[in-house]
Amino acid sequence: MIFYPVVFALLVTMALAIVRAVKGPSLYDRVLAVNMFGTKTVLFLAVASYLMGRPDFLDLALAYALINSIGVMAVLQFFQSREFRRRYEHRHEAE
Amino acid sequence: MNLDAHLPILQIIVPLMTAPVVSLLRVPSLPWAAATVTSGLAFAVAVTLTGQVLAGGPMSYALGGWVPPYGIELYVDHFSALLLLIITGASTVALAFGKASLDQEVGHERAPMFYAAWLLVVAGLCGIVATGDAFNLFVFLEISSLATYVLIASAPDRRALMATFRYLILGTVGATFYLIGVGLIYMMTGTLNLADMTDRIAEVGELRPVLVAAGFITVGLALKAAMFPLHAWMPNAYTFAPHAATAFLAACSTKAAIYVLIRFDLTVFLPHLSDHAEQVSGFFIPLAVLAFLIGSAVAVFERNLKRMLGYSSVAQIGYILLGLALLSPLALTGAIVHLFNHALMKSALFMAVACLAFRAGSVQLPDLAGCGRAMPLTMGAFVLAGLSMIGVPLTAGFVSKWYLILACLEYGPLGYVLAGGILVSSLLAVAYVWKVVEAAYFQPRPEGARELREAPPAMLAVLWLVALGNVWFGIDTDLTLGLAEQAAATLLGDGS
Amino acid sequence: MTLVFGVFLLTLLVIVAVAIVRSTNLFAAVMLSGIFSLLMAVNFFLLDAADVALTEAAVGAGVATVLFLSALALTAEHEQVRPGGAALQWLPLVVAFATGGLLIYATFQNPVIGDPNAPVHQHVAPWYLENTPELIDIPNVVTAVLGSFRGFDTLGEVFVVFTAGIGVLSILGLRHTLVEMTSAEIDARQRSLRHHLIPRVVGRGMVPFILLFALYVQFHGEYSPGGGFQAGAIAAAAIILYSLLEGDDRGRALVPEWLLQIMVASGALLFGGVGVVCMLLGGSFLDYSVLAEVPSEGQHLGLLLIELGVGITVSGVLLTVFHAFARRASR
Amino acid sequence: MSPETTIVAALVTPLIGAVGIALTGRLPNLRESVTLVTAGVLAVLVWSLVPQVMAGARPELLVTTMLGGLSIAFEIEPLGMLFGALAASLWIVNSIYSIGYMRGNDEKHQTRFYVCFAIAIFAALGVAFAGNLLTLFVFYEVLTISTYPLVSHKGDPATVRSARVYLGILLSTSIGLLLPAMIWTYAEAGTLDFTAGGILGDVAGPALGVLLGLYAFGIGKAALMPVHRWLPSAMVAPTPVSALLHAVAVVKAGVFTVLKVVVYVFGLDTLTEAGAQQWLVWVSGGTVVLASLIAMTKDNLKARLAYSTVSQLSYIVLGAALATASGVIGAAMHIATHAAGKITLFFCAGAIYTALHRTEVSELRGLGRTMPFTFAAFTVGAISIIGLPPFGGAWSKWFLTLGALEAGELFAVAVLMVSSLLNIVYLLQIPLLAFFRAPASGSVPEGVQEAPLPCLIAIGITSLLCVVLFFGADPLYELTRLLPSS
Amino acid sequence: MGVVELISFVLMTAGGFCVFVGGVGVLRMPDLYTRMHAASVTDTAGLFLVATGLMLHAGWSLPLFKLVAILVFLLVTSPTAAYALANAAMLSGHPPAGVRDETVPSAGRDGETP
Amino acid sequence: MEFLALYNYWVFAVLLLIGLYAVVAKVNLVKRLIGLSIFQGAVFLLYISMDKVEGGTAPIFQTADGAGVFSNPLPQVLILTAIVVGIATTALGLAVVVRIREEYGTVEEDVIEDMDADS
Repeated sequence: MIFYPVVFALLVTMALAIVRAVKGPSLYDRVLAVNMFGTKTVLFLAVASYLMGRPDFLDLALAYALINSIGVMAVLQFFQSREFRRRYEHRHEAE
Repeated sequence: MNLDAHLPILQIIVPLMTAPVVSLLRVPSLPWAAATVTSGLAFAVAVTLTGQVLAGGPMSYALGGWVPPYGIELYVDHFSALLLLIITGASTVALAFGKASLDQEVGHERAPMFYAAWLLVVAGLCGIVATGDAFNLFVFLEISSLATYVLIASAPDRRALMATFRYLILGTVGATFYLIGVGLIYMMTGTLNLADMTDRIAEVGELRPVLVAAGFITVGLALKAAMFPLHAWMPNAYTFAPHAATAFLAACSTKAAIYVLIRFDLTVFLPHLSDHAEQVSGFFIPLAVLAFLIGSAVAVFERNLKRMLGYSSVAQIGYILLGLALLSPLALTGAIVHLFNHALMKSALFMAVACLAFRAGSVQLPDLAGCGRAMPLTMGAFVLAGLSMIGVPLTAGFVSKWYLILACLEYGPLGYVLAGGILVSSLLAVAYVWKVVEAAYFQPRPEGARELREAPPAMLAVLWLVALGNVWFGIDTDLTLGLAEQAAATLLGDGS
Repeated sequence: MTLVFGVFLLTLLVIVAVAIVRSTNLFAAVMLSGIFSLLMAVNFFLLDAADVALTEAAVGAGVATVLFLSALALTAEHEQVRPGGAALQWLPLVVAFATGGLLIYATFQNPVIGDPNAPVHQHVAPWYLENTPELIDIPNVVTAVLGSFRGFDTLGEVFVVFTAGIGVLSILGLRHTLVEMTSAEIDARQRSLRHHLIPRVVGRGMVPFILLFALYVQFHGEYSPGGGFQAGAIAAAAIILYSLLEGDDRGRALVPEWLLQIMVASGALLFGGVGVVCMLLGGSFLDYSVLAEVPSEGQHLGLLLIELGVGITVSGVLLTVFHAFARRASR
Repeated sequence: MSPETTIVAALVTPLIGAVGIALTGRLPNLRESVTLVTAGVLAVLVWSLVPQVMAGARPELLVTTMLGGLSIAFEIEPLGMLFGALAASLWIVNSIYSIGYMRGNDEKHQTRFYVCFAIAIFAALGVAFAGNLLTLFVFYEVLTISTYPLVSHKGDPATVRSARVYLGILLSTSIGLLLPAMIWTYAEAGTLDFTAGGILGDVAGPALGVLLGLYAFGIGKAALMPVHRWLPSAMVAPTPVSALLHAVAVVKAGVFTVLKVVVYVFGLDTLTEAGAQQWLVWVSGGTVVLASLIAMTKDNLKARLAYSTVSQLSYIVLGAALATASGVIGAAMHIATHAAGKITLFFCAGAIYTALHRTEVSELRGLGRTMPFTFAAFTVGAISIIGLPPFGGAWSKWFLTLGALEAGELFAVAVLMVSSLLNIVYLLQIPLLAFFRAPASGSVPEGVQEAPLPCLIAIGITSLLCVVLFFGADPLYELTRLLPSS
Repeated sequence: MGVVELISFVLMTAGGFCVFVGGVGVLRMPDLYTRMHAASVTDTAGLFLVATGLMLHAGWSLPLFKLVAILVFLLVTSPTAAYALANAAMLSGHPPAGVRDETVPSAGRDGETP
Repeated sequence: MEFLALYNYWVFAVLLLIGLYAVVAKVNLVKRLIGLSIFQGAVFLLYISMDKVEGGTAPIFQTADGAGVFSNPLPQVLILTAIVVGIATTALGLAVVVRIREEYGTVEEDVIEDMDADS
């Protein structure tokens, strides 16, 4: 029973993050929401593995904690290359 | 190690395991040589396997030593043996035929990947046919599909990319539908082994999930088989794929899906679902008729030779489905024989087109005007295979049509109409084959068109081998009909 | 209670799916589909499918997002909005609703979720649960089924991945479209995230841990969720992270392409090879029992080797694919 | 040589000839020699079989058996012998004529012409010797396809259009009607072999009528109205081809097939018992009269001859439809006699075109003195076709009338009478115009101006044949007499 | 319920509360940077509290180490991600709410108006 | 709670519907691939939903003899494979899309169709 409050809180927060991700308005808001959603997922997985009595499944939470960062880096790289492309296209249009 | 007992698995792993090796070969022409030899080896395995099946009945192979339904089982009977012959045979001849053509289109740089993908298509199709497990079938379906996309995308024309993409989307939707169907059946029966499924479905056959599953599997496979009206991906995929690859794919890629369709509908569903017979007939007969009428009609108006043949395939698939839908041994024999014969004629036709394209650089009919004089041997083979497609006696095409029409006449009043439909479609086939013949022989070369000469001897030799195969199997029908009759009898064994 | 959590999460899943389809910004759609995958993973976890959840998290949320973003960087970020284009299209809608409706119609005769008397739990599956301890002797039944009882499926799966790898290489790896760039731009481009100091330091620090974790997942897969596939994905993710931070060229220097291609092929060959060795030793294809004196030890050895093969091929292919996209971007 | 070997040799000879012609295409003289030699060899081979067949032998040759008892097989019975001998003999004559005509008109693609011709003869022989319906069908289609290049020889759009009509009607009727009829037959009888007395004994009357209809119209080459359209269309071909089409190979293959089907598939007794052929008498009779009437309206010489052919072919179908012994004998004889007559007429038309480039009947006024030989031969051919002695046509009409009387078909008798009258009007009109009308001023060339010598030789031979068929008709009668009794 | 359990319960509930607050903040705050602020601060706190609670629950065992690892990784990566995000947003010219800085070019270029 | 006992399957159907709609109706090629992955994801849910046993836990034994109630391992194995197939398809599809973009300069299907119609 001791896990229910935190589980509820996590679930609600996940929902809130999704609302933010859907609403935007900017791309960065979405990234923020995704990142936040990711950390909540890690926590939820961790708590849930105790809730279900299988603490050995913390592996999942660990795996995701590690992988989450890659997604964010990829996003960052994406922004950077997009900036680059814009500049490039801009220069070509100017010519 | 007793090789004979391992033949079913060898059939799959020979091409499958060679593919990674081929993908690493960097010496020009070596990938092609390796792929051709492997494919030939697979054909030899298929021939031996067929011999064994003919001699000793169906073969079963338990993978990992686990007894089905707990482990995966390979199951090769007459029907699958015939399909294995088609697949490995078509692959071998197309490879042996296509070196020059493929070098021209695919290039040396990409060759290792291309030939590896080719072998994967062979392995995937063999797997689909040989496996006795519903989910394993899905895995091989995906191997062959993905590899097919690679083959098509290797063509130089940019439209090949769009064709690949459409095929990829629709192919995946089809495969996923199949997966849903298998999931629902699994949910109701708890097994994935086809034979086991057949037994267990009897208890739950009337429940909705099973009925819906039957629908999903049928639609999914129909998509894969390019069955009218789900054929949209097919003409373009055939048109823009590398020519020799088209000769291979057209001969067997849709056949595997049809094989599975027949397997599922006749052995898994038919015996245990009441009304299934009526549903199959009611559903497939109109579609089959529309397929061969519309497919042939569109082909008549098509100026791109490859697309014309693509639509003709839509029509031919219609015949096969009709054979399935009539649900009689005679009709099924016709359908199964047509699987083989259609492979024979289409691969010859597409090879001839590949020869033309190799020299003329185009497959548009106006560009090919007058090619009959410059390339008499190529066009000769084309005409021979075209006659087979029309269904002229003494060619392979006649045998299957003969059976189909007899089955129609047997079917009752509606059958007469169906037989009429088949004849109309044959007439349309006359029209489009004739269009090519006329352009080739009776029209002058257009001004400024490329100078033509006969295709290289290596290509011609294989082309004529297959073209003459059309005559051979039109006359000596022991092998094809023998297998088909057995297969039809087994499939309908306890069904009708 | 888990049921309620499940219902809640599933509802979110539907909402996210609708949002993905409705969004005209493709970047947003990709971000949302990352969330979609995570929600999926959590649901799988709640439904007792730990291995699947791990895979979905590694693949769907990790690798797939990276791939989609790489592709987006090379294509276009926004869907074009046409006059009337945003409106629902009727024919596809009817098709989709017919399909969905049919399925919902079917569900009412489905066994209830969790019903222990459902046919799925009566046939075949109990056999695995009963016999795994004796025949394979490992705790993770999923791994046992995956590697041994249905090892042939897994072989097929490896070859699917292999096909995708050579396919992407064949489609993208050749015929580069060279873009003229000034040297400064190339520099700015190639250095990637290197001038972001904090991410770089943190990221570089994490790479070894991720790799370590990948090894753990690889070799501990018989005892806990995981196995070759997940390990391969995680290891690939580590290298991808390195490439993102240090630039694609350095990533390629770390794991050169010829090595990748050999990995791709050799993993698949290793798996198949084990099967063939089993045949040579007198068993059926993939019958690991013949690999050692004691059948269950043979099974252990076999599983270890094939999982290794899976891991090598998967990581090789994912990296190949990533590099194929990234190199396109850097030209 | 055993009969089997002879059959093989007879079938292969024209093919070898075709190859030889193709190889020697560069050297016209050699090429023509090859044609003539082949034709000669073939004629010898085929005629060598005649005595045996007349003696009652039925040489057989089984090439291969396919599915379900279907086979490719040959069997020579009197009717086939008659047709085969006819085709083989007339090929020689036609070749001689062709040489003159093609060179005289300086036609293009001569090699293709001779090759296709040889293949057409091969197909005609295949049809003649076929031992079952399937074999017959195969060669029937080969014949259609191999004659298409001949019909479309000229290659201009109008010609190609007409040639398409030719091909379209022949292929679509054969595949759309004949093939289903065959399949139906197979479904009922379980075989397609030609069997004395027929194989359809068990089929009910009305169905028999429908089946007969499928055959009658499916065999488009028999040109029964309304599927006769291809015949006038095919007139765009060079004249030797028209001669081949009308007299030797194509149309004869059609009526031959009808006759063969009636005798060996249905069986005369089966048909008469069921009365299923009654309607065919009316249709063919109607075609006879109607086609004659149309012929009268045609000014173009070849078109007139074409409709004449339509009409004459229906005599043969009529004879078959009467389903009496004399009717069948008459029909069979008419195949030969009409061949001789009609080939003469076409040769003449071609000769006129080669010499004077005239194609319309009205242009022939007063040309009798310019081309006396040609018009004399034309008169012979015309009278033979009308059916007056002392020419071959008299016998076939005699037996046809006899058959009509035997069958009690007064309608058929009336048709024969009326059509003979119409024949006189539209055929004899032409030599009359040529010989007895004053030429239109200035349009007649000075002196005698005949066609090239090979043409004249050919014309001479065929007109002679018309006479020979009257005085030496006994062998012909002996051969055809075997038919109804078989 | 033992003392450790109780403490664990309290910690986790507090963590849950932090997380929830963060969620509300992300939803309600006016612009990107304030949202980010809300998210990262509460995230870290919530994370810390929940993980500690779980650790207490776990006691000395393998899962404890896994929890530590999770905690450490998230503590490191989450701020990094926030930094990187803010950096990217700022560089590409995404303005904080209320700031109308003319030097920041093409404001709101990335913004989709909802 | 009874009515929720089939909720998973309904969600499966709805997701399938959404994915299928995106695949069929969308013109943007990347969007169609995203739709495709939703579509496939739905099927994963179908399989995984049926593996659950009330009161069971994931099929990884905690004791050597394998005592306890466990969910069904088989659908999980199947879906592991299916996920791999899905990502493979997606990767290949994206590669094709990137090439299409290079050749045509767009990834909107109707624009591409117009361009092909012209050529």
